[in-house]
Formats: sequence, C-alpha cells, structure tokens
Amino acid sequence: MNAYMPYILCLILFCIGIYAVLSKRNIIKIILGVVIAEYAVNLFLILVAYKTGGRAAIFSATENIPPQSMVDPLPHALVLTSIVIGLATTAFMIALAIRLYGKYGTFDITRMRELRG
Amino acid sequence: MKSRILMFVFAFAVWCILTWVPDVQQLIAGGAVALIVSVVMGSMFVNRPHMLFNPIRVFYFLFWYVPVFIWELIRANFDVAYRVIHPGMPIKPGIVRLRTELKSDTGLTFLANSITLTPGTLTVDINRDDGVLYIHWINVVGTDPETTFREIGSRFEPMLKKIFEEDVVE
Amino acid sequence: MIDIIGMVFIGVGLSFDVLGCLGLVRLPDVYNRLQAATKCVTLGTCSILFGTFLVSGGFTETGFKALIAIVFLVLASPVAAHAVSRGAHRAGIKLWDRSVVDSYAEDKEGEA
Amino acid sequence: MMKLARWIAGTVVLLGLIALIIVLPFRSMFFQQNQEHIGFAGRVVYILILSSLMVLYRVLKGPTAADRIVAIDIFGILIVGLCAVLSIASGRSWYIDIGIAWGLQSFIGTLALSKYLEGRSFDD
Amino acid sequence: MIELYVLLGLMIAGAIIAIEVKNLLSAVVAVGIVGLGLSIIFLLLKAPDVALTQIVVEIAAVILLIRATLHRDIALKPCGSRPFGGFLAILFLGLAVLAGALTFSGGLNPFGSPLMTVSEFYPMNAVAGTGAVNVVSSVILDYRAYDTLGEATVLFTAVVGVLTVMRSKGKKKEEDLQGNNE
Amino acid sequence: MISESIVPLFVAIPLAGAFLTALLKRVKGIPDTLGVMSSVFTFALSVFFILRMQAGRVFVLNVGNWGGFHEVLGRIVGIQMVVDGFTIFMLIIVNFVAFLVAVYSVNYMTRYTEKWQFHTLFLLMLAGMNGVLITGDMFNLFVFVEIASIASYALVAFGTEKRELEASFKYAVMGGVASLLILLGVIFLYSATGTLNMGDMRAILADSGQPALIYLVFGLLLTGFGLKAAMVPFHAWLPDAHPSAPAPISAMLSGVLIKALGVYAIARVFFTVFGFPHQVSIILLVLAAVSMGVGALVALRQWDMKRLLAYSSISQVGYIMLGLGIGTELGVLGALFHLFNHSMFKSLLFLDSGAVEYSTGTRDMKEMGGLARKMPVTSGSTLAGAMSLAGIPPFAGFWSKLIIIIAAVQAHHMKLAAWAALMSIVTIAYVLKVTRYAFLGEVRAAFANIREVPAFMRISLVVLALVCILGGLLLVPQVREGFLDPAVRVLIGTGGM
Amino acid sequence: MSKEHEHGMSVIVKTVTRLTVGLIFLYGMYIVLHGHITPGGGFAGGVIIALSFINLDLAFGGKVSGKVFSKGGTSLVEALGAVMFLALALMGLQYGGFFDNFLHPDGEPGDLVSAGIIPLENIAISLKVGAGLFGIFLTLIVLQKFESEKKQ
Amino acid sequence: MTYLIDALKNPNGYLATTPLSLLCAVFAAMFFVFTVVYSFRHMTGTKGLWRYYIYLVATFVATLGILFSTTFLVLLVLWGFLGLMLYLLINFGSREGTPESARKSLAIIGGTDVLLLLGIVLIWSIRYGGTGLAGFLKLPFGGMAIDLDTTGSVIAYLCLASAAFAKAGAMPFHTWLPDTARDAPVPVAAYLPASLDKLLGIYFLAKVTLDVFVMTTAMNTILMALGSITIMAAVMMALVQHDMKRLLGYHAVSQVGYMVLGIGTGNPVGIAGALFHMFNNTIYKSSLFLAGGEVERRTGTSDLSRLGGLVKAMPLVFVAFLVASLSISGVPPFNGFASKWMLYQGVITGGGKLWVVWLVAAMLGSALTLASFMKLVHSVFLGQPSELSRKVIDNGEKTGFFTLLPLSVLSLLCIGLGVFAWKIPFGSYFSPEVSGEVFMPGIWQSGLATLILIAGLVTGYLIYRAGNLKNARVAAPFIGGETLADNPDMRVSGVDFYRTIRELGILRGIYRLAEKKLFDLYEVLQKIAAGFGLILSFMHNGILSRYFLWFIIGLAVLCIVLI
Repeated sequence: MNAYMPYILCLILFCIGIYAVLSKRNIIKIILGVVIAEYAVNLFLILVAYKTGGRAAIFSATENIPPQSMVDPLPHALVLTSIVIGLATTAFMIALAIRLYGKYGTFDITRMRELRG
Repeated sequence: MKSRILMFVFAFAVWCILTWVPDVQQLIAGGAVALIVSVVMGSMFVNRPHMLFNPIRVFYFLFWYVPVFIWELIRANFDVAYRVIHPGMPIKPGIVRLRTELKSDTGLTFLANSITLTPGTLTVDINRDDGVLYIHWINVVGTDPETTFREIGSRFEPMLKKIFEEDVVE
Repeated sequence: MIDIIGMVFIGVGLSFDVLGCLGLVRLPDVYNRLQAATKCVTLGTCSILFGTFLVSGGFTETGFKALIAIVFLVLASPVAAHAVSRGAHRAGIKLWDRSVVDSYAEDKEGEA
Repeated sequence: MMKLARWIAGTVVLLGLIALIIVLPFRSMFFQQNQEHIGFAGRVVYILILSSLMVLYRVLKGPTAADRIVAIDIFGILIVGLCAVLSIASGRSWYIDIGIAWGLQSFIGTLALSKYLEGRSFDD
Repeated sequence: MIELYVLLGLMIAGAIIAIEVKNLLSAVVAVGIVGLGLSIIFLLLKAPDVALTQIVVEIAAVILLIRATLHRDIALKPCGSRPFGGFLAILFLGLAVLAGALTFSGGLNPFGSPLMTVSEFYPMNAVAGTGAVNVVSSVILDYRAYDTLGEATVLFTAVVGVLTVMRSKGKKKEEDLQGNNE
Repeated sequence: MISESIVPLFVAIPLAGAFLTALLKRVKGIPDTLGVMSSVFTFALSVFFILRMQAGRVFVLNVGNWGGFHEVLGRIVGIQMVVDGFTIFMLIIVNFVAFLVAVYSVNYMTRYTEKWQFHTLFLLMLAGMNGVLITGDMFNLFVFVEIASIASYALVAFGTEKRELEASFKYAVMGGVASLLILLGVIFLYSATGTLNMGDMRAILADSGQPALIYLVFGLLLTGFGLKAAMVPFHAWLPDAHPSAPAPISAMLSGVLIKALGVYAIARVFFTVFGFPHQVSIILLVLAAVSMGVGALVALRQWDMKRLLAYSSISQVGYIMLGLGIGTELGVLGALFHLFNHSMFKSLLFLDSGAVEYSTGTRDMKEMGGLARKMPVTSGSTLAGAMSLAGIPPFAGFWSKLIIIIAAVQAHHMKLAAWAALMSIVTIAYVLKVTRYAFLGEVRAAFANIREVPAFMRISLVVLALVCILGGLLLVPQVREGFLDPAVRVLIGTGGM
Repeated sequence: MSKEHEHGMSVIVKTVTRLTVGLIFLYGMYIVLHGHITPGGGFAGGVIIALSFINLDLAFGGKVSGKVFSKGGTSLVEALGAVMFLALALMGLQYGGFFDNFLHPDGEPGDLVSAGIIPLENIAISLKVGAGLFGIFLTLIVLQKFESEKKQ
Repeated sequence: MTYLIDALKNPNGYLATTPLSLLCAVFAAMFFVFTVVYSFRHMTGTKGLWRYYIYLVATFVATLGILFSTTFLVLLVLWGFLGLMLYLLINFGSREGTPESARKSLAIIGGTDVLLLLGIVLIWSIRYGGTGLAGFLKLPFGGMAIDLDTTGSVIAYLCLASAAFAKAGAMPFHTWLPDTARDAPVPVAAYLPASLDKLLGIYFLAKVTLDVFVMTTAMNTILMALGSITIMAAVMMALVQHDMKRLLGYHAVSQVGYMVLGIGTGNPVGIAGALFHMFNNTIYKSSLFLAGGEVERRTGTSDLSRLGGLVKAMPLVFVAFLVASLSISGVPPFNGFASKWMLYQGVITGGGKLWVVWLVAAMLGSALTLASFMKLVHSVFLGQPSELSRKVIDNGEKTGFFTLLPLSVLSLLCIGLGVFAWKIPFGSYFSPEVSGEVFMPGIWQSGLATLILIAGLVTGYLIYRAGNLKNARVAAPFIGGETLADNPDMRVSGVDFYRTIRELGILRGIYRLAEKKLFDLYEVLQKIAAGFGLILSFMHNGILSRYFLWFIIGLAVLCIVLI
C-alpha cells in the first residue's frame, strides 16, 4: 500500500477540487476548485513518471549521466501541455466570471439561473 | 538614450554572468538580447544616468554604504531573532514619522530599503512631497522627529545623501 | 576548507530562515510579522545563496547565478514588504491593539 | 524566573528539532546516494520544509488576507534557498535558474497582491 | 519519501483552506500556496522543466484570479455552500478513495517504478536524434511537437476567447445596422 | 505517398486561417474570405481523400518522421496521424457542415461586433475537430479536444449577453472537469501500457490481458467523452449552451462538435483501443435509452425554438449511442448513418432558427406564426429538416432510425427497440410543434414587414435541405461501399488501424 | 492622498521596478533561448516576459506600460508567433514531413546553436505566450475601467 | 445483397397487382380525378396552388405504390410519405385551427407509422431474423401466415393494425379525423381522410389479417369490439356536433367501425362486406364532403346554426347530398345498405358468442346515423333560410360544372352499386381475394328490391299528384306568435335536435369526459408526456451545482458498476 500512498493523496486532492465545484456557491470558488483538480491531475502525471533514484532528464556537459538513470521524460512533456491548457481554461473562466459579475451583480451561482427548464 | 546604453551594458553583463564560460555564440546572442532589452525597456532604467558615471559615488556606494548595510542587516536579524524566540516577546510596535531631506527617487528608495532591512523598522509608506517616511517600528522609543531621526535615519541618510544627492553637477 | 565555510553559511542561513518563519507564526499582527519574516528570511536566504556560491567553487556558473539572486533578493524583498504593509494599512488592517502609536493613520485622517 | 525557564526550554526544543533532523538517518529518495553533499542537502530540505509548514500555519490561521500574502511572499523567498541547495546537491547549475525565476515571479506576485490589497485596479 | 508526504499534506491543507476560507483573496493566496507546493514537488521529483513552468503559470494564474475578485468589499463578503454539499463530498471522497485503492492494487505501477516502454527511447536517442540536451525539450518540441502546436493553439484560443468575452457589446443595435447598410 | 504527407493540412489549413485572420483582422473582407476559403479547402481535401480511399486502405503519417524506429523499438515514439474509413467519414461531415456554416455566417454575423474573432474561433474549433479526427495518439486526442472545447466555450458567449455568459460558464466548468477526467484516464492508460499510440495500446492490451485498472479508465473516459457527447446524465450543459451561441455556432455545436468530440472519441477509444468490451456496451445502451427519453420529453415542453432543438440533440445522440452500443455491423451502420443525418438536419434546423431570429428578432415560438408566407425558403428547408428529424419516410432520418431499430431487434434488444420507437413518436410531436407554431398560421402584425434572409444564408439552407431529402441515397450500394461501409468496417474490426 | 499616488504604486516600488524589470525581461529571454539546454523553454520564458510587462503595469500604471507594449501590439505579436510556429511545422513538409527537424545536423549538442528548429520553435512560442498572456491581462483590465464608468 | 435501387431498375421485384388492389387503384384514380376537377373551382385564390396539385399527384402516386407494393419496405416508405402529404395538404386550409389539426393528424399518423415500422421489424425478426439487412429490404408483404401465438407476433399484429386504424380513422386512433375534416380544405378532406386513407387503411388491415397473420378468436373479438365501439362512439359524437364538416368527420370514423367489424368477423362474408363497405363508404363520403364543401364555399361557413334552407340555392347539390346521406344511413336501395347487410350476415355467422352485441351495435349505429343525417339535412338544406342563406339565395350563383360533375357521378355510383351490388363487385373482384367460399344466408336481392322501391316511389308520386296538395295554405312561419322574418333569432335550426341525449344519465358523463378530450389518445398521451417533461424540466433548474452533481453521481455510478 505504501507504494501507492502518493497516488491516493493525489486523488484526495483531486476530490477536494471536485468538492469545491460541487458544493460552493461562489463562482470564484468554483474556478479555484477546477484549478485545484487540475493541479492534482498534473501531479499525478509526474508521480507516474518518477523513478526511484532517477535523475532529471537533462544531459550535462560536465558530468556523464547514463540515460537509463533518467526519469520518464514523456509525462513531463505531457504535463507541460496540460499546464498550459489549464492556464488557458482558467483565464477564460476568469473572464467569464468578471463579466458575469458585471451582469448579475453577484458571484452566487445559485442566482444565475436564467436558463432553466 | 544614455539610459538605453546603460541598460544595454547592464543587460549584456548580466547575460554574460548568466551564461558563464562565455563562447562566441552566447556573446552574439547576448548582444542581440541586450539590444532588445534596451530597446524595449531601456528608456526607464535610470533617471539620471550621469550619476552612475561618477566613480566617487560608486566607490562610496560599494565601500561605505554596502558594508554598513550588511552589518546592520546582520544586527537586525539577531535583534529579530531575539524578539521572536523570547517568550515574553519584548515588542512595543507603532508607526512613526521620519522626516528626510532626500529628494531623489533612488535615494529615497535606498533609504527605505535600508530602513526595512535594519533593526526593528519597516517602511510602510512614503510621502515625497513632505519628505516624510512612515515607519513601522517594532520597539518605539519616541515619536518626536529628533528621536526617530536619531534612532532610524541617522545611520543611512547622510551617506545616501552623499552618494545620490549632494553637489549635484548638472 | 571553503566548502566547510560555505556549509556554515548555509547552516546559519537555515537557522535564520527557521527563526523568520517562527516570527511569522508568533508575532501578533501583520506588520510585526513582516518585520520578522522579511529580515530573517531575506538574510537567511542570502546566506544560503552565498554558501552556495562558496561551495560551488566561487565564480562558476552556479556561483554567478547565486550572486545575481542575492542582488535581486536584497533589492526586491524589502520592496515587497513595503508594498504589503502599505497595502495592508490602506486595506484598513488595524495594528496590534497594544501598539503605541499610529502616526500614519493620523496623517491619513488629516488628509481626508 | 519562569520566563527565563520557558525561554530556555523553547530554544532547546527548537534547536533540538533542528539537530534531530540533521542527525537522524532519514533516507531521502530524492537524491543520488553517490553525491558528496547529499546527506547534508537532504536535511536542509527537511528544515526548509519545516519552515514552510510554519508558513502554511500562517496561511491556515492568518486572520487577514494580508497575513496570507506575507506568508506566500516568504514562502517564495524560502524556495530560492531550497533551489540553491538542490543545485549544489546535484551539481546542476540550472536548479538555481529555477530559484532566480522563483524569486522574480514571487516578487511580481506579491506586488500584484498588495496592489490589490490597496484596493486599486492593476493599471492605475 | 517523507518530504513528499509532507508536501502533499501541505497541498491538501492549502486546498482545504482555499475552499473553506471566507475571504476570496485569502482563498486565492491559498491556491497560490498549493501551486507553489506543487512546484516544489515537481522539483523534488526531478521535473525541473515542469517546476519552472508551474511557478510562472502559478503566478500568472494568481494575478488573473485576483483580478477576478474585483473589489475588496466583495471579497470580504461571506459565501456559503449549498446544503448537503459536505455530506455528499465526504461520501464521494470515500468512494473515490475506495475505488482508487481497489484499482491501484491491480494495474498501476508502484510509485517509483514506472513502466517505461516508449520512454526508454527518448533519453537514449534524444541527443543523437534531435540535438537537444534537454530531453524533455526534445520531446515536446520534436518528438511530440504536434502536441505543442496544439498547446500553443489552446492558448491562442483562450486569448481570442477572452477578447471575445470581454467585448462590452456583443450584438449590434438596430441603428448600427442601419448605419452599416447606408 | 503524397496522400500521406498532406494529411496534416486538415489541421494546418484552418489553423493558418485562424492565425492569419487574427493577423490581418483590420483588412476589410479578410476574415470572411479566410473563413470560407479555409473550410472550402478542408472540404475539398476530405473529398480528395474519399476519392483516394479504397477498401480497407489506411493512410498513416508519422509526424516529424519519427516512425522510422518502429522496427527497432516495436513501438511508435512520435505522434501518428491516421486516416481510415471512419476518420474520413467524419471528416466529410465536419468539413461539409463547417463549409456551409462559414458561408452562412458571412451574412449572419454582420449582426455581431468584431467579426474576425468569430471567424478565428470558428476556424480554431474546426482545426480542433479535424485534429481529433485524424490523430492516432491518445494525448493528442485530448489536446485537440481541448482546442475545440475552449473555442466552443468562447463561441457560446459570443453575444456577451447575460444568458450567453451564464451558459458559457456552466459549459466551461463542466467541460473543464470532463477534460480533466479524460486526461486522468489517458494517464492511467499510459501508466498501464507505457505508450500513447492507440494502435500500440491495443496491441499491448490484447497481449497482456486487461488489468483491473482498465475498468476505472472506462469509467473516466466514458464520463469525460460522454459529457462532450451530451449523454444523460452528463448533458446538462447542452440545453443552455447550444441555444445561447449564434446560430451558425449552434449548428456547428449540435451538428458536429458533440459528435466529433463525443461520439467519435467514444467510438474510437472503445472500439479501436479496447475492442468494445461487453460492460461498455451495456452502459452505452442504458445511457442511450435514458438520453433518448429525457431529451425528447423535455423538448416537448420548450417554447424557445433553439432550446427545443438542443434537447432534441440529446435525444438523437441517444439514438446514435444506441446503435453503437448494440455493436453489431447493422447497429454501427445505423449509428453512423444516423450521425450523418443528425449532423445535416440539426445543422439545418439551427441555421433555420437563426434565419428566423435574423428576420424576426425572436426565438420564442409563442410570438411567431405564419412565417411560411414571409420566408418560403426558410420554412421549406425547416420542413425538410424537421421531417428528417421526425423520421418521416422519404427523408434521410427515417432510414437511419429504421436501421437502428432493425439492429436493436436483431440483437434481441426488443425493449430498447420499442423504447426507441416510442421516443420517435415523441420526436414527431415536438418537431411538429416547431413547424406549427413558427411557420404555420396567421402572420403576426409585428412581422408584417419581414423579409427572407440574404443570399448566402439561403444557399446554405437549400444545400442542407437537399441533403436531408436525398440522404437516404447513401444506402445505395455504390455510394455505401465508398462512404459508410469503410467506417463500419473500421469499427467492427474487419479493417482500419 | 498626495498627487504622486495617482498612477502606479509608491516611489519605492517604481524605482526598484525600473531597476529590475529589465532583468526580468532578460531572464525570460534567457530561459527561452536556453530551452533546449536547461529547463524551461518557450512557454515558461514567455510567461516570464509577460510577467515583466505586467510588473511594469503594476508599478507604473497602464499609461506607461501601454507605451511600451500596447494592446493592439500584443495581438499582432501573438498571431505572428503562432504563424511562425505553424510555418516552421509546414516548412518541414518540404524536407520530408510535418514537423520535420530540418535544421538538425547543425551545431554540437549543448551549444546555443544546436538542436535544429527547437530553439526557433521556442522563440515562436515565447512570442505567442508572452504577448498572449499580457494581452489577456490588458483585456481584463480595460473592462474594469468600463465597469466602473458604468457604475458612476 | 440487393438494394433499394433494384426496385427502381426492376419494378417486378417490388410491385405487383392483385384484383383487389387494382379495384382500389381504380377507385383511387377516380377520386383523384374528381378532386382535381372539383379543385379547379373550389381552390381558386389559394396561394401556392402549383404545390397543391403537385402534392395531389404525389399522393396519388404513393397510393398506387402502396396498393401495388409486394414488400413491406416500399409500403412503409410510401405509407409515411402519405402521412406527410396529408400534413402538407391540410395546411392549405385557412381556418384558425388548421395548423393544430395538421399537427395532430401527422402526429398520430406518423406515430403509428413508427409502430408500423416496429411491427414490420418484429415480423422480420420472427420470420426472417437471420437474413440481415438484405432480408429486411426484401421482406415480402403477404403470404407468411404467422401464428399469433407468441407475444412478439401479437405485438407485431397490434402494431400493424394500429397503423391501419390510424390511417383509416378507427378508434382509438381516430381523433385526427374530425379535426382534419373541419380544418382542411374540402377537396382535401374528401380526397384523403374520406377516400384514400380509408381505402388504404382497410386494404392494409384486410391484407395483414388475411395474408400475413393467422387470426385467432381472441384477436377477432378484439377487432370486433373495437369496430363496435367505433361505430357507436363516433356516431354518438356525430349526433351532437354543431359543425357540418366535423359531423361528417365523425361519420367517417363511424363507418370505419363497420369495416373493422367486418374484418374482425373472420368469415368470408364479413370480410367481403367490409371491403365492399369500404368502397361504398369512399363513394358516399366523398360525395358528402364535396357537397358540403360547395355549401361552405358559397356561404363561407360550416356552422350549422348559421345555415338552413339552402335547398333553394343549390337544389342539385341537395339531391346529391340526400342520396349520399341515405346511402350512408343504410337505406335500402343505395349501396350502403348492400354492404351493411353483408356485414350483418357476417357478424351473425362469425361473431362468436357475442354476436348479438356486435349486431346490435352495428344496427343501432346505422339508425343513429340516419338520425344524425336527418338533423344535418334539415339544418343545412331544409327549414327556414337563415340570414346567411338568404344572402346566398339572393346572390343567385349557379353551381358550377366542375362541382356538379363529381357529385353526379358519385351519386349515380351510390345508386348503381346499390342496385347491382351482387353483380359487379363480387363476381369480379372480391371472390378471388377472399379465401374461402362466400356463403350468404338470406342474400339481399338488390335488383328486385330496387324495382319494388321504385314502384313504391312512383306510387307515392302519383298519390301526391292526385291529392289536392297545391291548395295547401302557404304562410309565413310563426314561432311563439311572431313571424320569423321579423325575428331571425327565433328560427328553428336543426342544431339542437339531439340535445336531449346529452342530458341522459350515463351518456351525460361520457359526453362531458369526451369534451375534456379524455378519450382522445393523442391528447392523453400528450398530457402524460408533458407531465414527465414537466418533472424533468423542473429538474433542470439552472443551478450549476445541481448539474454537476448529476455528472459526479454518474461518474461514481459508472465506476462502481465497472469495478
């Protein structure tokens, strides 16, 4: 179980984010929830990539680093992309939140229910 | 323009330091980068470029201000450490005024920074028109201008005045 | 030898960091915390960086970068502290109730 | 007298904690065992994390937003030190690059937060 | 290992603060702490590229988030939860952890020993294949450059999207249309 | 060889169009021209590919030439682009609708400010969808799903009115979380197989047996893509988002986006990578049944024309999923055919609703009436689309529903077939509501002076209406062998990747 | 409040920003150009560049930063970066495929000029990201003005 | 695999004729011609007339296609197409309720089309399940003999029957018919609901019952019960209508009951009678509609209370209307009687234990039909002219040739088929179609009877001439001491003839429920669906958290189910 503990903690972080989206009424909190969930997913990727005693995947001019000792570089590349996507989503949602505040005069999601039925 | 040139030099120097063990590629790239930096950001680097060309001021700065500053910094840390660890927390905080005669931006800035990093004081705000700095003092000795100047300002103001302001030749 | 000195610098820096953080925890209001934290942590980190400079063998790649970091920190961290304290005061955050004097608030009221 | 005793006790506990961290043979899985400064650096990491826990306490407790901003500022500066230590521990100079970047960004972030705290818009 | 747990705990605590604290600015700051803690974990897990990106993105996100909270007076207003939210959350959390625990024991590799099928290729051949010393860089900009094109496009989309959303007037009024026709 | 090397143009052309539109936004006429030209080119490209497509042929491109190591390592190290029968089928649909929508919006979008942003986002969305379709890599799929999604979030809010922003926010939050779930699923898959290439994944999973983890992956991916496909209970964003967008975008969203991002992705992942496990089949069937019911019943109560159509999309996606969930050759054929038809008639109906809104300024069917006299083209094309949606015989929609029901009966899902038939009746009811209240009856006094919509809009409407009427011809053997059958064969595993 | 506070933050912040903003900008470019040698790359560097402009904006207010980098300029540069990246990808078509690293044989690994088109791609991305993020920032700010005007 | 396109290349594979279908086609052609001819005058001034004629032609072609189709697929397609055409044609009406009626009729017909589809698919799966899509495309219409012994086959039969019922307008799918009859243009009402749809519906029902399935007693009983209910209920509704066209519409429903009843008997006489009744019904119902349409065109209304005394304005139309009325009421010399008589015989022989019930229902229905037509004829043509009628009479417009041509031909057919009932239709057409020997106890000798009747009529006329009736006093009618000319309100209209039956005990309750449309399957189903829709749309309450909760619960359930 110990070997899976980081994953489970990471999952808990993800759940906290989801919880925020689920139960908070303030739209900023909802955005924060999405952001936290995003962090959790990114973290998960990096956790998956880690190799015990591994070294960062950069070769050095001064030191000879065996390629076998490097951690998995592919998830790192994926995380970079995923971080950017997260930033893009966040920025967009913030813009929406600002406009919504201007239109509705509140951050309360339960009062933004013109579309229903 | 002078500011831009200074910026170029500064940026080039920083680039060289960052990419130590310089080789030709790095230097060429550095030149280009420094050029871009100086074009884009250089106009506001320094307000009065000539000050930096005055060797005496630079000398004063490096060999008078800096050692005093470091000494005060270390002293400040021990002071704070003492207050933090002491179970009774011997503090008597408050915000006081400090009158200053410095006028230039750089001088005021260095004064404020110095005050912040020296024992028991923290610059909260600055009013340039009246020459007043508002200082948060962790252990207020007195609120009258003389006391505050003696306790806070006297260490740095004269030398900063010398470095940044006195006998301005323009 | 120089490594040992560097280590010592790093150790001292670490102690100051811890003390600064302790101050952050213990002191009563935001201005006092700023005092403690800014001073101690700045010096502590600068010390660590200087230790790094020494350990990494002086003017090498790492050493130079450490120096740049020191310069930047010394310039920036008091400014940050100043900005925060000013913002806090303007945001209406009161001083500790056992504070002695608040000339700044007086002057602001006078202006207003 | 009591005061002095508490003072001494507090100091001893703190120093003891630091000493314990330095002395205890924690095995850090994040550093190569063949590195020279590794043991030392690993413990440095622990101490810095101890500091960051205190910072977190302030974030958790901080009655006002300003306290939390202070905490995040301090946190940023602490990490610069951590990066420096990692840099000498692993012998890679680019760790300190990250440290510098951290310092720069943390500064800007603090400025933004405190400007917001003043109650002014960003381009004002 | 222990520092990882400590940092993860720090992140979880920060996340809970961010969600439960009343003051929005504090919430944003707490999220900042979570992000910075995440960055440290990246650093310790030997992902320097990601750590660097995470820091800068974190600061950018925090700045944008502060912008979203608009005015101080609003930030200080309390904001409640929906009823039953807590109960559901705990239920869901339990379920998720259960599911995770059940699943991890059957299929996911233990922490610290990844299954490197394709990935072994990259460190071995990156320098010869692409000329980049930084393997991650070679992956994102050569082996998987197409992903990066997508990533850049996502950001571009977000920028245009923000521009779109922030237009003060989306639809033209009738009189404007008249003006256009003439 | 030339065919393979021009596969990236499916993504590159719309992207270049988008970037250039942003660059040259000041030049008058450029946004329109670039928007239409890009979609024309991609459509022409897809036609080119379908002409080159022989039975079972697959075009594979290794991006950056990183496929040469396949022999050495046994795995693909780079990203692959794969164009097989299913892909080309979807490409045709997407690009055809996009082309018509681009033409339509030349006139329609004059009502909005900052037209260049519309064209940029539209092209980005198109690029995203094309990217989703042609990629052969799991993570790349996710990235392009995100491009299309974010563009669609922005487009939903294009009018920046109160409700549009609200809808966009709901959509963005739910879509964002769904994307995270997809990403999580992709990570699990990666950690289990060590590769991201779909073909390799399938080979590894088939070789090594499926670990317990795979079921969690099923759940995550089904939820994530299910939200993009708007299956009940993940549908709630759709009835808000689709009506709020400008009409051309509603047409794109309902017509192709939910299919490219949702249905295509589900089909691709679960059929191609996982080999369509039994549990997934059952889940799809259940969700499909629920979707059909909920969408149709709620649509019956709507008075907002576009909202009604949006709910109807949920219901129709249920039909598609029903066909996929059955999983037999006939079921998949029906699903794909219905997918094609739904794209056409739903785009048409949304464009029609846009035309009505353009002329009358309202979407509330209670306020309309008698528009058939004033807008003959619009009403005629609406009738064609509506009848196709209702499944009235000579129209295309009838044939696909027929095949789906046949497939359900053949697979002994009698209850599902009956349910589908029942919901089809409800479909007729709500479709007739549109024609009855909007187009028939007496003309209101307020609309005495309205005119038919401009020429570019009419072109799109007429073309789509023709497709709706003649769509049944796709079942003719000669056409079917070139278009539908390859796609079906890819999914049921007798061809393709 | 005194007159000097009308734009930007206090004089201390302004002065330090003047001194350091160039450093930040330069550092961003350093990260970009060394993306293939050290950690970082186009994205991180681009964000740092954007943050340097944001810093300017924070300290001095919109007028000064607007002189340095206007909103119209941001969207132009951003689109330029995007086009550049795509052009690099499409140029590969001539040499053998989409995203073919056609400059690869030049340069020794570890040097600044190495790794073919990777540094160029980094530059393109940094242009895009820097301009894009700053554009977002500016856009979000402009509306705040608009809102406050409306309220008065 | 063979495909649809083969059908176009090789019609023999998909289309074939039988004597019955040929006869139906002849009738359809006749009605087509009449409708077109009638429309020349009636539809002038309508917008988009070219579309109107195109639809008419398309309808005709589709009808032929259905009649000749040998596969279910072709039938299904054209069947649905016909529903669409009906929808489009109804929309040429200009009444206020036209859109709603059009919607209702397409909803019911389209809905039952789907049931038809389901039924066909079920048949395919029962009989040809293993043949794949190709088997479905070539699924033959007829010649299967599927036993109604499994649930699937029963459902399949019910589905097919419901399609036939809806098309023909039998209960419980009849409700579109009265509305359509009221709101559609008259030629359309005469053409589709009254003629072609009847032809097709009953043709299809007969074919399915005889050729596709093997009936059981239970199913026969169900059919007969439905037929009886249809007869009674529809005619009761017709009695109380205030609108001429709507009244005719209910009669159209009622007559379908006879056909269903006849087919339900399951013995050859009954079925033959049903088919015969189908033809007769189309004839007189078209005639009624066309005549009624002429009335409406001239007066501009079909509200019975505003009509009256029109016999002076349009005597020839009156004659045609009267002939058709008597025919529909089953008065002896006319064709309606001939077929009804056969039906009664079929019920007696094949009605099972409950034959008395069916017989009583049928005969009572016939009587009530007569009663309601008395009302109709009285209130439209006879009685004192209303104000409106007086205007029409004063106008002095002649009934046009294009109107009279169809009416006269149809009236002649009514008489002719009644007189020569046994010779023409049976000998040539029904016998080959109806399996088994047609055995008729107590056959109606129509020719002889007609002779007797004519003799009677002639006698009556002679008596009339002989009597001194010319000397009868002619005076202005009085009501309650006032002349009618001064008090138009006091005029006795036929509208309220049967008001009293509404007040009768149980019937009163039933009528009230009927007015609330509780017997209208369409309305009831719509209400149920709307109820579900209400619940569901209430659940879409616009709050993001709720929606997200669904999302998360869905995820959790999926994960739990899968793991």
